Amino acid sequence: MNKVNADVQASDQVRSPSGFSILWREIVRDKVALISLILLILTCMFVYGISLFLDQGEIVKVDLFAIHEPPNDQFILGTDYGGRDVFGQLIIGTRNSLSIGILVTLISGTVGILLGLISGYFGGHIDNAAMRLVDFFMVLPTLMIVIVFVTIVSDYSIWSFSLIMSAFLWMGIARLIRSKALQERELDYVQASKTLGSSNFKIMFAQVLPNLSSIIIVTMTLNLAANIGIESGLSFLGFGFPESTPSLGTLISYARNPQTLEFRWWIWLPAAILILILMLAINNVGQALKRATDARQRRG
Amino acid sequence: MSNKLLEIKNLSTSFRIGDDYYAAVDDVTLTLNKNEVLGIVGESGSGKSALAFSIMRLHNRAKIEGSILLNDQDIVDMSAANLNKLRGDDMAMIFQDPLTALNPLMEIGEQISEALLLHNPRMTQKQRKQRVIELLNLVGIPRPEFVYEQFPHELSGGMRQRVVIAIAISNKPELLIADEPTTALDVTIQAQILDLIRKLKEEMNAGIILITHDLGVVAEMADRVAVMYAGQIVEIAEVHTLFENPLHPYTKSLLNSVPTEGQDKLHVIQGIVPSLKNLPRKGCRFASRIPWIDASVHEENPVLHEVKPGHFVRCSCHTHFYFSEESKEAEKNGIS
Amino acid sequence: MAFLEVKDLQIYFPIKGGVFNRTVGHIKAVDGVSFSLEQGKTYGLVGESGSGKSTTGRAIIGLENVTSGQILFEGKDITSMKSKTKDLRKDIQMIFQDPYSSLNPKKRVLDIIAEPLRNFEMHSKQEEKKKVQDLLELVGLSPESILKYPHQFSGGQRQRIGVARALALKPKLIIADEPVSALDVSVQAQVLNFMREIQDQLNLTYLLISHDLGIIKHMCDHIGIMYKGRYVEEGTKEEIFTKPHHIYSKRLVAAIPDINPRMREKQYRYRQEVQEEYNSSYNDYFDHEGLAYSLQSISDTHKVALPKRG
Amino acid sequence: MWKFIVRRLFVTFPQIVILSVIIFILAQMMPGDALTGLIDPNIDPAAIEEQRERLGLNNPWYVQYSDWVKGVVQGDLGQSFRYKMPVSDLIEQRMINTFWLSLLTLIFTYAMAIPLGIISGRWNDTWLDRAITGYTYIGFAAPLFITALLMVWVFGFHFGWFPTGGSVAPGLTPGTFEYFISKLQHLLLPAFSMAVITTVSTVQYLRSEIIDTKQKDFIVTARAKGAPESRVYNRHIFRNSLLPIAAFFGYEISGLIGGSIFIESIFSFPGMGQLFLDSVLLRDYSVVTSVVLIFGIAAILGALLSDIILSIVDPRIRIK
Amino acid sequence: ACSGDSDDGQSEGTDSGSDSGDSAEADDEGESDSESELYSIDDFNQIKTNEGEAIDGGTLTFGLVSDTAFEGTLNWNFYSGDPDAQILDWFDEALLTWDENYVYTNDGAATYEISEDGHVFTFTIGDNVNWHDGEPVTAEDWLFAHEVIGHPDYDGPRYGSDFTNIEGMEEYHAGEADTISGIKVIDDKTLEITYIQATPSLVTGSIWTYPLAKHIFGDMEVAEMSASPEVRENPIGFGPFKVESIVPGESVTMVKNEDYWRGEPNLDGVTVKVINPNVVVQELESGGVDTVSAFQVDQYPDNADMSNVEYLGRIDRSYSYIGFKLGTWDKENGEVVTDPEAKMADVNLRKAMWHAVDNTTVGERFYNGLRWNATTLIPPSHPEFHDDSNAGVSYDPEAAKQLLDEAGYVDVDGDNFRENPDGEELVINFASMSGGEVAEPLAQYYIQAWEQVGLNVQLLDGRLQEFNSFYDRVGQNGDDDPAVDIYSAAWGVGIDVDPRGLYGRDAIFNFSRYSSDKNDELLAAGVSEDAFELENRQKVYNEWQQFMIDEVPVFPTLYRSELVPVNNRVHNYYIGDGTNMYRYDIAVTQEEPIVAE
Ligand SMILES: Nc1ncnc2c1ncn2[C@@H]1O[C@H](COP(=O)(O)OP(=O)(O)OP(=O)(O)O)[C@@H](O)[C@H]1O
Ligand SMILES: Nc1ncnc2c1ncn2[C@@H]1O[C@H](COP(=O)(O)OP(=O)(O)OP(=O)(O)O)[C@@H](O)[C@H]1O
Ligand SMILES: [Mg+2]
Ligand SMILES: [Mg+2]
Repeated sequence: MNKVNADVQASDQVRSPSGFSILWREIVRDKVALISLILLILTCMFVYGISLFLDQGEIVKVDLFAIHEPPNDQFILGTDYGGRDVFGQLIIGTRNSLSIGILVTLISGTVGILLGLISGYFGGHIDNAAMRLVDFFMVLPTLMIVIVFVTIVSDYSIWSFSLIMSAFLWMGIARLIRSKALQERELDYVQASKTLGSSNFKIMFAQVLPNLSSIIIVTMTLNLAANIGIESGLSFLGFGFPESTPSLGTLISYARNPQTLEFRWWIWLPAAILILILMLAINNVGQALKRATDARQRRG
Repeated sequence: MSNKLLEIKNLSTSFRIGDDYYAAVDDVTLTLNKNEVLGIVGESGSGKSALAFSIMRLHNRAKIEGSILLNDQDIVDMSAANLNKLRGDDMAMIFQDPLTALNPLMEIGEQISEALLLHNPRMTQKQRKQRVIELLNLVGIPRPEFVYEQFPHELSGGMRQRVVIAIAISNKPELLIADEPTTALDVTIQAQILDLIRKLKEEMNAGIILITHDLGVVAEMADRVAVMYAGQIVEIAEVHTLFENPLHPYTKSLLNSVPTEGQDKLHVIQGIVPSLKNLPRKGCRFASRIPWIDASVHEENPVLHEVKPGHFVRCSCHTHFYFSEESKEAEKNGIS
Repeated sequence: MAFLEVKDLQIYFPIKGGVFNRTVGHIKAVDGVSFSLEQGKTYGLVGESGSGKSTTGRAIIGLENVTSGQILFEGKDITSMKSKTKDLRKDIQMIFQDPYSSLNPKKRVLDIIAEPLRNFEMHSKQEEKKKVQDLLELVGLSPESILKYPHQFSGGQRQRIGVARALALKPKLIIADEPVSALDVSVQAQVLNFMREIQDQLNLTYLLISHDLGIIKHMCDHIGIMYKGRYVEEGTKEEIFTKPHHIYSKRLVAAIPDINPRMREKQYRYRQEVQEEYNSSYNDYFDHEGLAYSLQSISDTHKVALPKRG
Repeated sequence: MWKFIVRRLFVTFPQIVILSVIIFILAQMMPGDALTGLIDPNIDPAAIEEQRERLGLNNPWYVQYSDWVKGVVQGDLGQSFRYKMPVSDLIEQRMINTFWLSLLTLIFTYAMAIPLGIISGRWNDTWLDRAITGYTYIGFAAPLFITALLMVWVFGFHFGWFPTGGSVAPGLTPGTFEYFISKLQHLLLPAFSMAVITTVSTVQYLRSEIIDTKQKDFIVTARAKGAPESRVYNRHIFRNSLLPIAAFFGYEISGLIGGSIFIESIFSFPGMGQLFLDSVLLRDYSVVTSVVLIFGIAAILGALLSDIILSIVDPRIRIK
Repeated sequence: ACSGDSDDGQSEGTDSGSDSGDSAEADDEGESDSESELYSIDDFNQIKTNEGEAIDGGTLTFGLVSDTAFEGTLNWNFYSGDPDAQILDWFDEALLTWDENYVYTNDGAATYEISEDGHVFTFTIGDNVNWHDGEPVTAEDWLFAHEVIGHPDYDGPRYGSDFTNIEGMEEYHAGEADTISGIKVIDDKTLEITYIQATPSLVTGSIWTYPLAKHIFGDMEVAEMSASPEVRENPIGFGPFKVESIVPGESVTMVKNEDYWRGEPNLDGVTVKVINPNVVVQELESGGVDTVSAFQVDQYPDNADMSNVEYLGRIDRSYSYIGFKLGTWDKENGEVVTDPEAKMADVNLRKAMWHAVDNTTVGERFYNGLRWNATTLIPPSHPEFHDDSNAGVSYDPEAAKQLLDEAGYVDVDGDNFRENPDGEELVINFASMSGGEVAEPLAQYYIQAWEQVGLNVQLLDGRLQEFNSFYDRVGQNGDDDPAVDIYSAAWGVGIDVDPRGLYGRDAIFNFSRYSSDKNDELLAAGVSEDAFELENRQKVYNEWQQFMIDEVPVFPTLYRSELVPVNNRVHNYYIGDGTNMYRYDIAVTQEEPIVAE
């Protein structure tokens, strides 16, 4: 008995607290979310993979002799009013819309997380100032600024578009992270780190941030769902991408034309359904993740 | 017989974890008489609250087996409507955390008078208010008229706990369950609250189940004490007997780990309370924490034995129990 | 020269209000507290919730801004944040109340205990691991635990990890703010025993903050009792527990439940008496704001807050 | 209470000033101006230039801005170039329409969201709840404009139940009962289309709020009092869950503003959203700046309103 | 009036991929689906065929197609937007009417005589021409309109060369004179205007023929007129209908003007309501409107068989074109400066680019033949001046290649794109306006077509330009963006054919910045006194049309048609000019519009 005996195996359900495995388990348990995730991964692989072999220039090539073809052997999803292959546009459009969604989510997420973290961690005047900034951005007329941007910026690309959209979408996550950081900084482990001589910077990023990781993953996922459709509204108002950069929004907004809406479903409906499915799938995954982070709602 | 208020027989309460049910309260049998305080002690997670909630039938997703007879009425099979008549009237409960037990958006007065309203529908508004003020006075809240219109967050912890008590006693329950009523409070306030409960007991002639992990509180309040470990009652006895002549190794260890005068080294129980999921379902559940006692002395499926009148102990391992000096040595060695 | 000396410490928190959210008043969390610690001894700080115990402790280690007063550690002024040099910071460490929240759940034990080492000392990965394992052994945990996460430990074990972390820099003074109040009695015993053991081994000085007089009595050599940010009484353990002088101290001592059920009635009566005394002599011990007076020595070691005589 | 409002307004005021500067600069950055549209060889470019000078369109933005501010301070929002009428009159006309549209949308939103959220939250994880959450997911994913277009198609043209454009039938005298009914008829479909989408977030919020509240300790207290389930829900859970929704109310305004641009343009509904879009396209600056300013103020006031509502209904942060 | 016209047509008419790609003739058979028909504007009437018996009274609903609210500046002297003009047409009219060649006739509310030298016009207003309030329309009112428009405070867009051509107008406008010396009121109903320059343009639309009711506006400040309730809420005119009520921006209800000078209108009233372009077809089908102000030709093929309407059609006074930037605008002197060094300065390059595009196919495929290949810069809407015999430049990519080869534009580095004669890379930046639905594929098509002949044309900034920035960059303020090499746009031609406003040396709207002495000469000749003689003028303009084909500063791409569906219950409806039909003739056969089957 001459042994340190205190070290007991606490429990058999030893699981890594990384959060990731909890998230993963929740998804696997939730059939809908699992199917959604598989669907998403397949879509992404398909869309990004196949678009490597597609020639965007060829797809958006106008063909006067193939205008408004309904789906047939040559054009699986028919053609649009420029005689362009809708299926090809759908693939590239999905890729572009996904890229925009991901970019916007990442950019706005990064800004939001940084500001929220700093604001929540330091609190006080910094927090006050940051929150006023958030308030202010909330009331900015997003649409107008985007419209101005579209008209004055000559390089209207996926990148610049994502940047400008991100400028108006970081506030939500900043608020969330801030409130979590405010809670987190009251926890003793943060105080402990201070007494152990860690710098604020270190504490914020090495200590606090990992503890917010699951909530960040969840919100980013849900944001991604929202951001995929973000340019469709602008396309509808006529401020979307040029047609040479197909996107789901561009395809859907063809439905603006009553003739297209009524008689030529193949142009807009697949895109509309695809965006719906994508958003639902991402949302399903996000909701499952959300349940995972909220112990009380966890299934099983 | 007529003195018997509550009779619990072979009560098991199981929670669903994953695909299986695990018993947080396992085969508990006990009785409570009128005008008696039964203390229940045990470590965190030993199933004290689960037991209390079972008696009140407040679990929403637990499987309850066995019988709970309150005045010979079985609560386990009771319909929701009948249960609602009992709750808050014949039996009432004081909760552990006064900070969260009150509705933050409801006036104090309203929360107390709700309990009255539910069981005395014929009382007029005015009568109710009067009774609430009386109750607030009774639990020692100064300026009750003023507090009546306050909200929970405007009161201190001690005050809130008094409000919770006022709610519990509003209909003069025969059975009062107090689940760690003072854990969240300062010593001085704890003393006041305990005084209050004692006073109320005398006034109401109620049976009280007092759940706590503070042995001092039990020593001051209880007539009889039940010690719980891992969902089971391991020892029940009259309070003096238990404190002076504890039998179960767990009870002994508990008593020994309280800092008392002249004690240089406190006793330590090795290991930790096993979690619900990996409870040994067979054999003495405390066995793993006294490794120096030979396994053979533990019973296969221990039951409560009445060793003396009114003194019950589970598992006969207590007859072989001694505090392990070796283990203390081991700890020292570990350090050096 | 005292080991640690706190002189007339005041810590105020602003109350914001008014149209412009200006500071309209102050919470006097700590209001003129003075005491000193001897090396190798344990000093207990008791008082009811909100009396300023934690704030005092946190001010010493530098988690709270000091409004006025002085904190001297081995004769050096460490009152302001800036004056806390690296070495000084190493000398004072803290054990936190909640073993669950004081360890970062996302970090492995190795990272948790190595955090101070990484901040103050340069070690190779190997050295660092060795040091951490040594520390784990010191607190009675198996060295293999370094790759585990905090939630894989019980409360008592976690508290030991917290202590190991505090010990990593070989501090001289440890501030223990309610180190066991979140733990079960049996686990409490484990931690308290262990704290005493390492104190002897490493010649540590403790500032033990608790509202559990049982623990204070068990652990401390000197005790200070706080009430609403002020000291009401200070003395050795014996003085405080056997001859409490201030009415508040008496009340506090009387409120401790007795573990012996036979003493029940006696204890109850004693408490009643103290309560009566408290009610009748309240004005003798507290000023018009309900605050304690400043301390007067009644013996070498025993001081009580009483109105100035004469 | 008043102190609180005053303080908020003090914070708000600079926000509005900065907002106005930003939109003014932005308006100036846009290519073209109100006169760009007059591409007509019969119109003398010199005459246009003359007008431009007269309207001050050639001044640097800060001069125009200060002129504009001078006007605004005197309650004069300027003159719409396109409509040849004071912006304030124009906005007044449009604002009334948008106000009713928003109000009806809000009513629809809450009339749908509260029952759905309550059902979904109370009986969570039942098939009914799944159906409702399914709807919220789809509503979340479906672009507003597609929903609205389909609504017009189905209910406007296919069934012919509702008028599909404008705010009132032509030729009716304001003030008469027919006028009122006609107005209402014209509002129903756009308001409903928008509400179908705006409901979603409220339902989701309410649902999780109820699920959250269900687990609170004070609910156990209520049950322990002997309160039947119905009372537990009605008096405790719903009441506590609806409060945050009440506070949400003010923030809805920002959402309504964004949505109105789509809805009004699809339903040819002459409101602020349509006015905004037209004015941007036609560079009617005085209107653009005024509309955006009003949007901004509405959003700010909405946020303020939310804070105030919350501080009134929630005793924990009640401000005396 | 001419106006910048965004290419707002949409392409809906489909042609399925017929056999080979180069056939200019449409192929009606093959794998084509039902919508592949080709149409011709010649098959449409300008006047509605009447079926059934008209009833007395009834009201007509006129759909004003617009995605914005109408401005509500309901007076000819102040309006600026087309929607307002559409409304004005119903209740107010010009004093002079014109025939199908846009020459003023004498069967309007007023008649005119021209002096020998062509400088002095004498107008006589009919005796029974009265304002809606019963006051007579007087010469004084006509003068007043001129005085208001010429007033320095006037805030409408009308003041321009038509007015400065009146004697004494500039002095009056500058504030140097209190009256306009060139306008004399002879008596109540007679007005005399003296013009500085006598040109044939005067009788084709260069006279201001809209009086302003002085008894109403007389006491008003000029600056306040356009915003006054008399313009916005209770507008007045002397047309066949009177405004009864207005829902701002949405609808106008009108009742008949029993006192109308031509006689009592057949209809009891007219309702004009704004309808969104997206719902035009549905409104027509459901009888929500009887007719509309505009109907996009690309919607026609899908709805050609709508049972309850008849389509009226005519040739539109507009054409699309592609312009080449050949110089800049000199703001100082207000004239075009042509730069012989410009990127597009080589006429062969320009002509090759014309050869390279197949406008016939574009018209057939995108517009089902309702837009068609344009040959010259005077569209067939002006039959007197459009040179039918001139075939323009035909689609001939081989010729294009040859021209380029000869001009030295050859591919030297093997990237399939030609370099310029100096061997430098040639990238041509193409500005095209967004707005029209088909705009983008159309621009794309042109780029592809040019690529076929080896020219590297890139869309400016890689996308279409929004209306305002397009015109800004093309140079409507005189600041030409050097990044633009070529651009595509459209012009609406005024009722006066005179092209000086678009191609003159001093026209800021001469966006190509082309100028030459010969051009100046021809344009001047077109409006000289000689040109009063129709044949002379025709000769000059035929020569000019050919000259522009040779020089190619711009080349026309498509001519356009206008279609208007009208409910079958409507009688006597007409579109265009010179039909000898008037709005008071319009009648209906039943109370409610006929609904589509
Ligand atoms: N709703 C529940 N679902 C699953 N397990 C539960 C539930 N409630 C309690 N348990 C488990 O049942 C066991 C007993 O819990 P209980 O709350 O009764 O302990 P306790 O003795 O009251 O502890 P404490 O002193 O901490 O209050 C614990 O292991 C706990 O995790
Ligand atoms: N950051 C802060 N801002 C404002 N007030 C504070 C802050 N920290 C502490 N206080 C106040 O200071 C007083 C003293 O608090 P402190 O935490 O030191 O008390 P304590 O004696 O440790 O109590 P406990 O036993 O509850 O831990 C309390 O009234 C508390 O509300
Ligand atoms: Mg418990
Ligand atoms: Mg504390």
